[in-house]
Amino acid sequence: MPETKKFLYVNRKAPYGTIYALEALEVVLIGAAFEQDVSLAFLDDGVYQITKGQDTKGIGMKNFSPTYKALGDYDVNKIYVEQESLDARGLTLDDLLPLTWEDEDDDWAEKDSIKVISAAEMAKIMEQSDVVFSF
Amino acid sequence: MPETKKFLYVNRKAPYGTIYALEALEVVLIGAAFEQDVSLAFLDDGVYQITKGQDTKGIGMKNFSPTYKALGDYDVNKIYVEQESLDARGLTLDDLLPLTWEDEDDDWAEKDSIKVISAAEMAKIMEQSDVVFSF
Amino acid sequence: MKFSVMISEGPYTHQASDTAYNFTKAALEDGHECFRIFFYHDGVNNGTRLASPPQDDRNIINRWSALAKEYALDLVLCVAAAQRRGIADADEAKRNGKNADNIAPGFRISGLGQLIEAGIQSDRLITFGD
Amino acid sequence: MKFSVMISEGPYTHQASDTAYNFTKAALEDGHECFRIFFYHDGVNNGTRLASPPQDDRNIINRWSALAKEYALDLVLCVAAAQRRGIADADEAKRNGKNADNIAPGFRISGLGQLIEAGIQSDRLITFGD
Amino acid sequence: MSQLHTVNKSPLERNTLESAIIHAIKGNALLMIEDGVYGAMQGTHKSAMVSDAMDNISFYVMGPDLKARGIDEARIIEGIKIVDYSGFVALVAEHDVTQSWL
Amino acid sequence: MSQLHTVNKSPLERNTLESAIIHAIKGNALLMIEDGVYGAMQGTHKSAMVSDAMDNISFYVMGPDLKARGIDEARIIEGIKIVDYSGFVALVAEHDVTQSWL
Repeated sequence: MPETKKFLYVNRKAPYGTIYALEALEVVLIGAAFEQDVSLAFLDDGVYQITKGQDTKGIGMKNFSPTYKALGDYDVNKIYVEQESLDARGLTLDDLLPLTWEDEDDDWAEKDSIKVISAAEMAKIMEQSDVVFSF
Repeated sequence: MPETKKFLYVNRKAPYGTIYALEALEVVLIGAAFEQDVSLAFLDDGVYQITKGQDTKGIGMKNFSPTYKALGDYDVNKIYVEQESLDARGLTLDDLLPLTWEDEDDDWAEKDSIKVISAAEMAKIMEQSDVVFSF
Repeated sequence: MKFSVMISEGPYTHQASDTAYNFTKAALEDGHECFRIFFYHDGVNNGTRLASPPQDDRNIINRWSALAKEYALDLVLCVAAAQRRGIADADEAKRNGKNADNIAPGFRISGLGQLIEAGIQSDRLITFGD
Repeated sequence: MKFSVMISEGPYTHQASDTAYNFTKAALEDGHECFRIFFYHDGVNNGTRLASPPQDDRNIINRWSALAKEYALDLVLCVAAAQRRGIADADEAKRNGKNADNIAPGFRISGLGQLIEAGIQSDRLITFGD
Repeated sequence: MSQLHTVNKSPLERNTLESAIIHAIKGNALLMIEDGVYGAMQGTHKSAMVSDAMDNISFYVMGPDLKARGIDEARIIEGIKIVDYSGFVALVAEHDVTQSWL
Repeated sequence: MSQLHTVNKSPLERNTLESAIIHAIKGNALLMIEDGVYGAMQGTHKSAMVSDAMDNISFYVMGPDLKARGIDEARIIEGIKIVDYSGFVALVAEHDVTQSWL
């Protein structure tokens, strides 16, 4: 195995209308077992994936949004959400799921996984990645 | 069989990147045998379907643009192209295939099938249709 | 009122088949008639019996087959689209020299004329796609 | 240089599989190595042997099988995506109680870990989709 | 003749909502379904486009799709009516022709 | 690190070209493929967006996709380089990471 790589999962599509969000999440969960340096990016319509209050009973599909809350348990805790994408959609951090993780090195303190960043910062994170998975 | 219906085929997607343009054309050809009142609408990226000079050898796909020229022989001769869609793409009528038909009632005179119309006129044609096929 | 439905995308990847199903079920329950459901483009992939979706998810193909049985629906897969994408019934498989078929119960394969006929015979035609 | 490719769309409907093929062929001809081609989402539909496209069109599935044979390529269909969409090999068919399979020569079905591994082991990973 | 337009994509990603609005005639109806329901939200970069069109077009949005996406009814642009699948069927029946903006 | 962005959709239909441009850093490359090649044309409503970004980004476009769509090289925005599949492979090899804007 080579040294650890920086994996970036880029999520740009809304949930339910297409399956890309769900199947991207399935990759992230499997990928968590491989001990790479994992980050998730939510931008453009991808920010809709992690909004609160999803209830899919009426459309007969499975609500997979609770699974995002389990990401912290898989040591997936670098979740970048783009400010400009939220703004364009009339959303704020309060509209998003409270995604957290427990920091082993800080007496298991619960910390926020989501970092809201600018498009310019997002661009840097993209460029500093070794592998970009696009869905 | 009920009386003749006004069929409108709406083409809004570019060719080759997806198959919708080609498979829409296949419906039009089959539909021509049913003696309905047929019109084709090309708007948004759909105007790219009927541009001149397509040569698909380099991408290994079939060039189906010559088939549009055969539409006149199938009595499909009401082809509406939206001016605003051409303008937004830097295109003019000169960039489009010369689609024609021969008018049986006018000593087989060759006439243009394409009518370039405004978005407002396109809206009226849509509303006056009995059946709209969307691709 | 007599409806027909065209479905242009395959199961699971796009919501089109789900919305078409929920729409058709509601129409039938409200007393409307369904002349035909026509599967075109990737829509033909709704007609495979080889899918095994996760247990906790809906089974889109079985759902169509069951609705077809309950209401005697005419579920038609376009033959040209099905050939491109690898959906075959026993006849098609034989004709094309294939050693297996994969069509699901309640579906049949036929030509594009069936779509045109649906447009002519139905009071309303509605398309669900990408 | 060692490449891997992810293909997210099925054959014919989107150009993704065509572009991926032309890209992969050029890379191999230019002397690069291909670690793996991973088919995800509707991409698994590239792995059916039941397709019969028109004679005057390219055969996307056979083209992949032939390229795999020529260059010993590893063509992997994601098992979860394949189950949803009805692509099965003999083992999968048996396991899921199906009476037929439809996988094409040169393809194999495996887990998502194969994609992650491709990301780790390859110098470059490139995705073709919608 | 009266026409129903359906839009199933987010207006922040694709041009279909805009194109449907441009091609709707006074008195037409427009129903947002699937990812199209994001077009019904207040405060987005596309909300004004919808509000401005309300003089001419009657807007509807699929309730089950809103709920699935966690969009509270309070966030919907005023004047857009929420329907269920049965309401969708009724809209199709009430209008002479339905056009799907794909 | 250097990054290659690929865009495969028409900028008149989707937001991917715009989003890719916004997220490209000075010195990055952007390759238009498939329906993305319409973004390389002069005189469209999106041409200025591309021209304005050329100080920061090196633009490339797939020749075989241009030809397929009947786009003459003379219609391409000045400064965009035309490549074939082998050139595409070279671009991927030359850049540390490739991001597909889907």
